[in-house]
Amino acid sequence: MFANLSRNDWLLFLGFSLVVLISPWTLTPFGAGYPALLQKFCIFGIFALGFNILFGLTGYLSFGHAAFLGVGSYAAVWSFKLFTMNVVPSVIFGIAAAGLFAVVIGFISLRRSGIYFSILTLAFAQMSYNLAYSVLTPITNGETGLQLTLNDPRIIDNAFAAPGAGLPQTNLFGIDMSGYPGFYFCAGALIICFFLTMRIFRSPFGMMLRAIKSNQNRMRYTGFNTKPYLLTAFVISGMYAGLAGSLMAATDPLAGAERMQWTASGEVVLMTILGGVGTLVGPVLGAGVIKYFENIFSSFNEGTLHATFAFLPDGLETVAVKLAGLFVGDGWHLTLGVIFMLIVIFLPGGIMEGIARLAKLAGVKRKSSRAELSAGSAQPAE
Amino acid sequence: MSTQNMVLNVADVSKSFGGLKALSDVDLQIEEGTVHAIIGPNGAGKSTLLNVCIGRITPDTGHVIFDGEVLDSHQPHEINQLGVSRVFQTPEIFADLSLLDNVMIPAFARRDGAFRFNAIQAVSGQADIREEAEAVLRDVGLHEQRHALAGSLSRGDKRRLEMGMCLIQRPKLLLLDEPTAGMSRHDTNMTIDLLKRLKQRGMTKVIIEHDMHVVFSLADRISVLAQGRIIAEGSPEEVRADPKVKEAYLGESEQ
Amino acid sequence: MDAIIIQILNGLDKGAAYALIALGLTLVFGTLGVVNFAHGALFMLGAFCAVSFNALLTWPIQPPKAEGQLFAPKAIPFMEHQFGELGAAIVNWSVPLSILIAIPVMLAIGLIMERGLIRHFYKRPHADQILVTFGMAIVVQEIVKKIFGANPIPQSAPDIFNGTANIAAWLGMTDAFIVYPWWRLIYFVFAAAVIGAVFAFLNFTTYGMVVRAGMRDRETVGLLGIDIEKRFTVVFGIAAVVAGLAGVMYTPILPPDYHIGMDFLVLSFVVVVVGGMGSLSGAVLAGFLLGILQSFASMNEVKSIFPGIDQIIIYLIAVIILLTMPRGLMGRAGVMED
Amino acid sequence: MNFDKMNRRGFLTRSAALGAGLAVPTIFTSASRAQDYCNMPKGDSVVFGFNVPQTGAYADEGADELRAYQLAVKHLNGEGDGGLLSTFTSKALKGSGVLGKKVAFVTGDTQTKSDAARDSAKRMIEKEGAIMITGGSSSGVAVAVQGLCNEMGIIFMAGLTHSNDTTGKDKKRYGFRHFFNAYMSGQALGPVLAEEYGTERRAYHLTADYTWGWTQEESIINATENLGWETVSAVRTPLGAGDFSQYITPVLNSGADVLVLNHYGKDMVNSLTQAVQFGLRDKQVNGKDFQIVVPLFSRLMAQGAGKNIEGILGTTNWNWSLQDDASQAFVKSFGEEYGFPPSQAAHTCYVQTLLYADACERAGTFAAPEVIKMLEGFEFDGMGNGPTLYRAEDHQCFKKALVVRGNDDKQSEYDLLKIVKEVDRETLTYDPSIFGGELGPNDGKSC
Repeated sequence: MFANLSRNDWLLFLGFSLVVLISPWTLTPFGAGYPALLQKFCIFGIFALGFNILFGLTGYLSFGHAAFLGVGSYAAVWSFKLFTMNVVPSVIFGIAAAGLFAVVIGFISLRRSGIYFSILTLAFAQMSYNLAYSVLTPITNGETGLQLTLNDPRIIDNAFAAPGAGLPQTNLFGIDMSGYPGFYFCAGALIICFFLTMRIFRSPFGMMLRAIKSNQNRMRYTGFNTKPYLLTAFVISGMYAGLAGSLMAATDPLAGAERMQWTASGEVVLMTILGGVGTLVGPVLGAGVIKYFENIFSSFNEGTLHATFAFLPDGLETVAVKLAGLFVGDGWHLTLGVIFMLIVIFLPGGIMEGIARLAKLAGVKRKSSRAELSAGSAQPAE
Repeated sequence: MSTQNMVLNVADVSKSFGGLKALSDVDLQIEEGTVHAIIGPNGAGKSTLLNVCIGRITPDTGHVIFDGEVLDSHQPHEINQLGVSRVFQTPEIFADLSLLDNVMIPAFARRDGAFRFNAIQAVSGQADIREEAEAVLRDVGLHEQRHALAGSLSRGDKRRLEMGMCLIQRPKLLLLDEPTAGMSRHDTNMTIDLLKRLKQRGMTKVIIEHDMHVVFSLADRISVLAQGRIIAEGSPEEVRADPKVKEAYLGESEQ
Repeated sequence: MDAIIIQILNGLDKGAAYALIALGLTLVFGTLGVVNFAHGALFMLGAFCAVSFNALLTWPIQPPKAEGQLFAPKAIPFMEHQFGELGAAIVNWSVPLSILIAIPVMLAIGLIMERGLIRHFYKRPHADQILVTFGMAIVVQEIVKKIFGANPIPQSAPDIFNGTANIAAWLGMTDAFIVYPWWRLIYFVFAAAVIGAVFAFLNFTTYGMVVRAGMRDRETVGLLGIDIEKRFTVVFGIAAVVAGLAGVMYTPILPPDYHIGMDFLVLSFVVVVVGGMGSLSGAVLAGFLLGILQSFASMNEVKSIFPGIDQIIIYLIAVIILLTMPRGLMGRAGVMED
Repeated sequence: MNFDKMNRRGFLTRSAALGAGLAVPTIFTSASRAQDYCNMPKGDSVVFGFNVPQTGAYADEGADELRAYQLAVKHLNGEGDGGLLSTFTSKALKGSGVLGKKVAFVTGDTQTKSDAARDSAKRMIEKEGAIMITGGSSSGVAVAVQGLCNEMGIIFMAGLTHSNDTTGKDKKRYGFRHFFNAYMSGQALGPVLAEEYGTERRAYHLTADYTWGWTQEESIINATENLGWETVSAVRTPLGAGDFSQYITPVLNSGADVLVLNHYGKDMVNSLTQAVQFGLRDKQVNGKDFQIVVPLFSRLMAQGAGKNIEGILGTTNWNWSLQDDASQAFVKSFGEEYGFPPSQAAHTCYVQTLLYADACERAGTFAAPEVIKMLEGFEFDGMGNGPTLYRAEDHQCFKKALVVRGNDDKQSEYDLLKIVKEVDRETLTYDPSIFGGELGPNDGKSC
């Protein structure tokens, strides 16, 4: 399993792991060095990595991937409620539930391709969301979201120890999963997922998926049954989403229906395109950028802006605060919109293309990044 | 002819599109190890015939029997796995992938079958398949460019690449739909050489071609299709002498 | 029985609204091959044409604040202040009148959008088109939010259209009670007229016929020496106007806010795809179909059998249609299938 | 504009200003454990976290909440005219900050989504060292954030949340609500409905299909059926349906003579507008004029519904037209600061901030367990709602509520609601056990 990776891939993998593991220190100057956001970086990184296995490799654009994330979350929280606060079973349940759900939806949706496939996945996700919000409230707790309560059975935990007074914490064999330990758990999962994704990208299976994206007809006349390939990719990427969902529950034991809404599915599409479709690292970068903006830009308020521009003369300061105020705080959506437009207009290959261009400018010809890019193929599919 | 060495047997196949009868009661036997050319004017139904053979189109009536197996309800990939490969009129290749990948992919189909979830190994570790692919690329004269993207090739090169993709599968039956159309004279001659070399390896081929130079330098047998019917069949000499053929086809094309 | 007739009526009305929104989307997709996620934003801009026009007409003339009063007293609308009764009447008719403003404004917005942005994305993958138009939709939306706030801004229909029409009387049913709001009937007629006009334009004018030919085969038409690009620009402008007008006329039904376009976006895509990508008549048909089925699914009798069916009916129908008809109701093969 | 630079500078300056020593990750060193309690303020300032919807449907309400918070911080720090500090019966606060520390604040965007709200609350707690979180404009978000704060040992002072669950089945030791709830709306509104519309009415409910909608539907049905009303039907509508016409048409022939809209926000604006369009208010059924009731009102929503809301009955927690000294003082200082009157959301958020600060001052510490003790069972007045009790059993405030009517004779742009009745606290008080739930232990937590 560990054989056959090229030296460049090992370097990429080790570099990636290192960057993830030291991110609490490196991201602190940017205001992102706190556990909740770092956890989100990892979780959405996993979500986007998985989405990219489907979209980046096969070109099938699912517009309902958030449904799997939601199912993973619900399954994980139910595991906390019914069995144990240990995160390992909950993660397993989350992945399994999302995987099963993906088998069903994938089997039906993959009967169509192109935009018809997209709309089918969208329809299933929206149905899941609407039902979770209303009729399925006994399972999902509707708008409030599924939460832990004091009188949950938790049969495994309660078999070994008397329940404490308050709500228990999620844990990994005794280590609390909030704060930095939670981040390192997610980071571990992200690194494993990255490794698996890299294996898939470099494997014959990944090659077949790329070939399907390039010319599905040729694949059929070349003797491949493309349906199981597509379904496998769909289910794998659904399981990644399920893992991401269960990690969300592990670090913060709540599952809300809005995780399944179309906007959430749209978000992962945007993360992937922003980072670079079909590239290995791109989707993780895209996820990071979007989550960073959501959390950091929205937190700016007039007070912080005034502090920021305090060095300017009074009149200028007011103007600067007014201008910047358009883009931060409640205007962070505007910034996001502008960034989407700029990236698509000037960097169609996403952030990874930007990096590649910079590398070229600097005259650095790193083989790995070139291989990375060509593997991704510069053209995102429809 | 005995039925044992009959690779492909097209029996009474008819196909209509709307009111248009593309094939009517076509009977065609392809003998093992031969090069069988199908010629005929535009719109005679040649491509439809090939489409029926690879399962792209289901015939209205009649059957296609390949290697003793009736293909009626077979999916295209199943037919290919039985040993039928096709070169299309407009090249069907993986434009976003390298030439090497283009040729390795069909090799995987031959080795691993229609589906195998092989995410454990790395492509780079498959030395045998890679070597074979490089050999095929040398065969079709594209080894130099093996790392280029297939989409960047000239039309003639794309067609040769597609031929390589079919060859690596070592099919029992290779269908070629106008393999030299739009090629320069030089490319055409290279292609003829390639096909001649293949002939020595004993692969059965069905070839649709307009270029009579190509047809007569390669074919063992020729069938002439006009308006969805086979109007003549025989050795090149017999066909060349057939007055019906002259009337329907050769006459106009040899002007 | 009464209930069913009302729901059919209601479904037609809803369907007209869906069809009108989907029409513009399909027009752009069919001609330019562009998946326009900013279409909802165009609808929203149309609605805000009505809002701005009304705001201009009712520009407050502030009576002086009395001593010791904390907040200014109720302002008098500009038109009323200046022109008395007539002014008040114009204010009253501001929604239909703003159509006159919306047509040139939306046309201009459409042309600028096509020339400035969309044009550069014809050859780009659909994913890029989606991202860039989505980004633009967000930007437009946020700008509107900055100007008008996030709260819905109510617009009223002219007074004579308030209240309901007695449909039962029209149908000669004496003991039935079937009423329907006047403004919704007008919306239905308006939508039908706009849809009819677009079809007539495409089918009966030479200009339109060239565009339609171009939808099928752009290159050939281009070879004939016709500047098809220019016509497509015009078509985009028309699509923007159609979306905008749909928005203007919808304001008395749904008080518009900056987010109203996004709320319609997903729905209109479902309508377009169910109709079949690139088919104008399919979009209209799907609009009516989904509108009527949605109305029926919301009936208490239906909901008591299938709880929650009204929440998912649109998507459920979409799934069923796409699984039984590979390209929607009237889609052509090969459009956006790869 | 160089975001990177700006961003970085912003953080450097801010963390310097706050003196919060959280810049270095505290993974294994467990610096937080060394503290007595979570986010114990160091230096001379204490940080409050204001978590309000800045994007999405409730953005305007959120903006108003934020204004109120900023005003509250000013008053706590001794700037401005002091607002309600002068009328508040507890005189612990002196306008010199809280416990001698200047109040600073950080803000977050809930987007009216549970996940996003918890994310931003976590950010404020973990990174920016907020000692208390407050805000919100929906019950789902309030319950979600309250749960989070309870886990982290941070006090949550709920903003606008009206569901019975917030201080009922989902109540938490660390969560406190000043706003009234659906049960109180029912109790307050019932008698007025009987008085105005009689006791023989047939009601048809349209209910937003989520938890808040259901609790309100239940509360109003209970209250009206006790009066002798009959409930014809209660129909659930999808959240954010936009066009409610298919739900309104069945009302026409149902034989009902009252329509109760258990909707809030945009849904309320839309369903009310459309119900009026369908001629419901001009209708006569069973020999009576058809009526529409909207149990939960807010001035901002009334603005969105325009003329349609005129004459319609509902309830609110507070309205700026109240004439008592406290309300007048608040309206004056808010109005002078911003040029328009505060909404009920702004009022409840302002009051919550003061109540929290006051409890800290009286406790003599920011340690949550002590502050909770001070808030539980706290009896006060002078905040605009008359004598008020923070009940210990469920952390719900008991005070008077207002029955209001959409105003058809506006004196100003903001004069949208007319007070029909001020319902006293005794009428609204209920047994805490009817909604179940458990507060959980009052144990100190160290983040």
